[in-house]
Amino acid sequence: MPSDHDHKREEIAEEVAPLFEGGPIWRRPAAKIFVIWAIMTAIGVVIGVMLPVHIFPKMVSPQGKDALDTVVFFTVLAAPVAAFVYAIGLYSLLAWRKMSGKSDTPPPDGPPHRGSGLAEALWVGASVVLVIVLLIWGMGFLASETAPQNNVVQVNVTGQQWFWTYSYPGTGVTSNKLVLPVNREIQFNITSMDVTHGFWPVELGDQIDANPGFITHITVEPNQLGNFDVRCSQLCGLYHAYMYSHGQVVTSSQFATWLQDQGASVSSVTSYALGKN
Amino acid sequence: MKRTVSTVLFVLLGAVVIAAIGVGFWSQAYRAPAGTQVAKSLGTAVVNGKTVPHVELDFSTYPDASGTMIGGQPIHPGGNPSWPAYAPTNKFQVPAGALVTVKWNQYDSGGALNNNYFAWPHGIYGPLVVNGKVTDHIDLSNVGHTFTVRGEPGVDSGFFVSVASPANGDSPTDTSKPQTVEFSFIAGAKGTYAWNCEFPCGLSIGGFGAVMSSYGYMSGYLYAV
Amino acid sequence: MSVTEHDMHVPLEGGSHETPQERHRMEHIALWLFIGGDAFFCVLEIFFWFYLRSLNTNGMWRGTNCSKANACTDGLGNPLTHPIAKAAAVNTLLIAVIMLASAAVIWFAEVQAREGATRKTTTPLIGLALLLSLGAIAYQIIQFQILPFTTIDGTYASTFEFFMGSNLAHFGLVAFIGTGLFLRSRKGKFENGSWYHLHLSRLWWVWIALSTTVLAIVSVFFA
Amino acid sequence: MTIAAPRLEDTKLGPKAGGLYRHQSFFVALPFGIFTAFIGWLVSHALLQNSNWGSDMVVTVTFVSWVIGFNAGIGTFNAPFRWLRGKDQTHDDHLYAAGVGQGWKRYWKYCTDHKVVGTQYLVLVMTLFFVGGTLAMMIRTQLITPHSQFLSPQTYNAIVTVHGMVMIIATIIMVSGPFANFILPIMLGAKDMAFPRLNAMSLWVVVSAVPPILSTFVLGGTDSGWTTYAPLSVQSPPAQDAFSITIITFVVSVTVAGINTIVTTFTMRTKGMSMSRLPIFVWGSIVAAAVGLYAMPAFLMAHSALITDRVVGTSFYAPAQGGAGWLYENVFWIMGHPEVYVILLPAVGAILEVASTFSRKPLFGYKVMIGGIIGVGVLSIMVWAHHMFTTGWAPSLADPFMLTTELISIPTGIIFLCIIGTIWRGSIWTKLPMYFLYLFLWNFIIGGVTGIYLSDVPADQYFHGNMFVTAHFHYTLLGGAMIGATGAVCYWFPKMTGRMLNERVGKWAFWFIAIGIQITYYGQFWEGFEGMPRRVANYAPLFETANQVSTTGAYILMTGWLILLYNIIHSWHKGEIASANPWHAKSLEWHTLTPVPLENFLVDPVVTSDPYGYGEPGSVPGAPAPEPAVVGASSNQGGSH
Repeated sequence: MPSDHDHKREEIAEEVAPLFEGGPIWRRPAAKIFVIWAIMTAIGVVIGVMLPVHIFPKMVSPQGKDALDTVVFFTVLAAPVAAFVYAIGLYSLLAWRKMSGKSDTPPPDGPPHRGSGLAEALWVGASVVLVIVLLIWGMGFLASETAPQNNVVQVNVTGQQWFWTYSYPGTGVTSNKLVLPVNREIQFNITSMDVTHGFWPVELGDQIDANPGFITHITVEPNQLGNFDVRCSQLCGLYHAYMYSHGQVVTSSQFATWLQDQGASVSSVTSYALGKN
Repeated sequence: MKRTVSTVLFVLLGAVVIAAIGVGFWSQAYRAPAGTQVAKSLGTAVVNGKTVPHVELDFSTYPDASGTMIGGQPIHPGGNPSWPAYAPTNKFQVPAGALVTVKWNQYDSGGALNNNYFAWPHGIYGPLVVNGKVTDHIDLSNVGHTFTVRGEPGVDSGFFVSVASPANGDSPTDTSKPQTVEFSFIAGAKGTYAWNCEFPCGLSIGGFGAVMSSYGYMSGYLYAV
Repeated sequence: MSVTEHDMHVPLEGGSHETPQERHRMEHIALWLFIGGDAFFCVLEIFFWFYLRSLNTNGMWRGTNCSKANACTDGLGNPLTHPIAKAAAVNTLLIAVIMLASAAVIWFAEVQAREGATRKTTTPLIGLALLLSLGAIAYQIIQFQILPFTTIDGTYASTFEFFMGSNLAHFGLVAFIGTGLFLRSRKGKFENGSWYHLHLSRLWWVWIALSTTVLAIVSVFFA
Repeated sequence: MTIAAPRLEDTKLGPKAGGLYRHQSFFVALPFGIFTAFIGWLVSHALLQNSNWGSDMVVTVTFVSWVIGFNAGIGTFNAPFRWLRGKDQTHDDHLYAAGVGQGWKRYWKYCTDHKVVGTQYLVLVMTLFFVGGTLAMMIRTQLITPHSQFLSPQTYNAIVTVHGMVMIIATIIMVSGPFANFILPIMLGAKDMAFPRLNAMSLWVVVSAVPPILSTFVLGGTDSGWTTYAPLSVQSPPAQDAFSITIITFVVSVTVAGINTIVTTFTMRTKGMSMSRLPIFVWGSIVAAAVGLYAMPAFLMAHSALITDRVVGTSFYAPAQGGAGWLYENVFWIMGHPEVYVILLPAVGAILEVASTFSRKPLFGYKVMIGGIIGVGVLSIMVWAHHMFTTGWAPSLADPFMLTTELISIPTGIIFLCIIGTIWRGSIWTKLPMYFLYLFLWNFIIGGVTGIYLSDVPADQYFHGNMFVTAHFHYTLLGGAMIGATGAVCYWFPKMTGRMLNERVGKWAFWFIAIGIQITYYGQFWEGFEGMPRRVANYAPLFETANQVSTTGAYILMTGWLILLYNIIHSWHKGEIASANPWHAKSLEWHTLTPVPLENFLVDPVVTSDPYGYGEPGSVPGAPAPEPAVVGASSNQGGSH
């Protein structure tokens, strides 16, 4: 029994060759597979570019935009890879299906290819390259998010079983509605009073768990006016489904007047707005 | 052909079995407290320029609600008849946008809130009257229960009502004279609003175990129709 | 991997398909896999200890808000000396010593059996090892009663008692095996070269003694 | 050489053969288990009810008594106590335990024949999937409209939790149970598993683990999902104790089964079956068993600490007394991610066997595939914290775990290379198993790609705890692993039952399942993009259409599975009689009789090449080696390479 490695050269040739013989270029198997692959890739890219934009809610912060861009980019990146596998699968059903499912005796044996070092090397190499691209993209966005600049507005978020309360330190205001000034760096300091909840301001595109006994932080800078919903993203018991609250990104002046309406003194609002406390 | 018939029959049989299990679960889930308290009409009222129906809801909270709820206790499997509960039922129905006046008789004992935010009334229209006196908030360390309803995103996310009630004496058996709480609020748009009590009178972590996390005792729905 | 060179239907000892050598090779691999799994369980117990200790949530590692930085106070300011359970420390180390001793005795019994000792020598040795392990179980149960703290006194107390509970469970398995070895040795099952089950049991026994010692050291010297 | 010796199965046994086993069966164990549980309840209720954590103690003691009672009744403890008393099995005892002379009753007994245990596992898996699937239908029916009041939030949470856990238990054992028990020993040329009694124990311990989780509905219902994150699970009603008992019992079974599979593969291969001639399914099973051995102690630790928190007041997960929820999350996911590869790898091994047999071509890149499987196994240990990107536990660890998570897509990618390499220029024989291979290909690509979205931390900050995650893991677990397992059922059904599945009904089931999966989980991707959280009983009207699409797909999927169930039940006793090698495959299990004799081979097979000899000279359709040679009295040298 000749061992696998002796006849590697001819095996590849024999394996790949028939793909390029057999009449004019467009009729050869490799061309047909390429066409199927191209069509599927196009469909994948179109889906990636068109679909998420319409289904995602209207994001009001760069992080939200990052999440959307990541989905679009990864779909477009994945389309050719998936299409490659699907094209070969589809082609194998179209061209290499020798016997319909009815017969009880199998078709004659296929060629005894046990593997080809080239294909394996190319495949793993491509996978490594793709992983590196994914990694750079992910780490890049992550790095851009985590560096808070100065005059950061602090908001303390308290989760408890089935209710979110937001307090604005220094102004004495505690509210069930999360009102945020636009174009300001906001740092949320989040904790919980009983079990683990998930503080998830959906349209801000960021979330973190509210853990009892600990304070966790996320920093978001909303850059568009608009409403957003806060939902609980960690199962927290009976009324987890109803643990939502409402948020709004407003202009700095509207933010100051809102704080005063909630009973904050003017001086505390001005020092708070400058990010002192 | 025979094969297709028996396949279809089997699938239907399977579907019937699954549906039967579904009915089993459904019967367990909402059997009690049965019924919905439809708010009593008190005519109409003028609220910031618009005439809206004026209705009244009255409910009470008992330390041991085994004998006081329509259709018996919320005998949700694992529930305990002697747990405190809102009576007569935990589901209320009010006309959308109506002015709702609530009369609440609070018999149960209580203690300190874990979040003082709930001591203050929120989202009410007009004064909060406790035992006949207008008060701006309930003593933080002596709260009985809270009635906290939250608006639903996409339906009426601005709607929010939260009112606490003072605890009633230290011994829960003193059911002679309740703490009375009276307030009004403007019902939100047509929809289903979930309410629950935010005073931790249960066991275990955060005091929200047992009665607090069993449906029907300290949690329910407010339907605006 | 040796081949079954016996005839298909000649029954073997215990009616299994394989020769004793193959049987014991299988049991040997299985035991090491099981000890590996149990070792990872022990590692996770130690992870619990050090993670909770470093976290010290609400200052409740040693209980009632005392941590390395501040002295232990009971919330009203008066100092609360929360001894690292001196008595508990001594008991824990003593239990570990007892188990190490029983492991040594069983190992000695195995050595004797390998050198062809008859049941007259192996049985009393195994009996002694069994007695020591039963003593360790009794001692552990007594320690549950005389512990100066209870499980709700913070995570140090909880993890300490979890170690004790885990030890108790493992000692139970050791005592079961010890009883079996004792009864089989009395029937001369380990004579003329068939000491293999004694060897496997000794491996498990030594592992349990080791894990008890490691947990004892962690719970006493790293409070 | 004509086989004159009488069949082992027909040997006449003495009247007292089997000892205690004679009086034990499922119909003795069930009442005995219930009786022991009642005694446990009686005693614990009397002594412990009014101590603090009383009700939890009572539930724990009751269900521990059930597990011990049932296992004592079925015969799990017979052998250990027989060993303790110094007695040994006679040959008759051994044959009785192997089910000789009991006919169909051996399927209800503690039978040590790996083929009986494999069939018992198959029936158990199908029952668990029916239970899990029914609960899935409850969930999807509740989610038809935003304010549906079909289930109360408490019942809904209980159903979500039990659906999750029953499906996880079923998927872990769906391939490693029936096929690693029935098929794997025959593939190796062995007579039985290394530890026949442990094999029966692993089956019956899982059976004893199921009632506690099903009783959670009457104990107040669990409300913290199958992941039972603490501290919420510490606060849950007493049902959580029964849930943890199920897990601790299930851990014992998986550990024992894993050890059994690994030892069988290393020590019981026939002459000539070297490690490089093992079918790829065997590699998938042993790597999955090894990863399971790593994962299960973590599951045991997480739930033992949870039970002591709930029953004796330790505070591992209670922040007020020094505990932390992160501790549970870490130990749970140290088990969690390896576990999903314990589910995936055996199914991948089975699908690769199907690929080779139905493309009539050798498996493409056998060695690289083994590297891929081992790579997945090793890397699965280093990825767990990608479940915790948004818990705030260790934000600085986001990058390293993003790296390991994306690295694991490389060995996982090799699965696709080997499948498309195998079907490349093969002569595709589209029988039922091959249909499921293509569906596996379609689904697992989508599962893999959506996994990449979740591995990217900025995207995960939007998607964590969102229905997108639900759709992703259903595509990998259901679309990938379970479709692979269904392919395995259709592939080995003739060998296990001696009957052929009906191809036409099978294809109807296939198309319902294929279309049902796509509609159900595209609906959930859509919900995920819109921002709907996971595990919610009601939702905002914004998500209504996506949920209705998903529920329609779920009903189609249910129909598909019911058609397949009908096909299996009907074909099992009325299907066309199957030949010993209906697929003309080349691995050893197809070279013994159907029904498989008690010790699998009448003559010890000698293997001279791996089971992928399609298209090579000397390859006779249906035989790996030219002829299974009779074993001469040869020296004791190991299997030649």
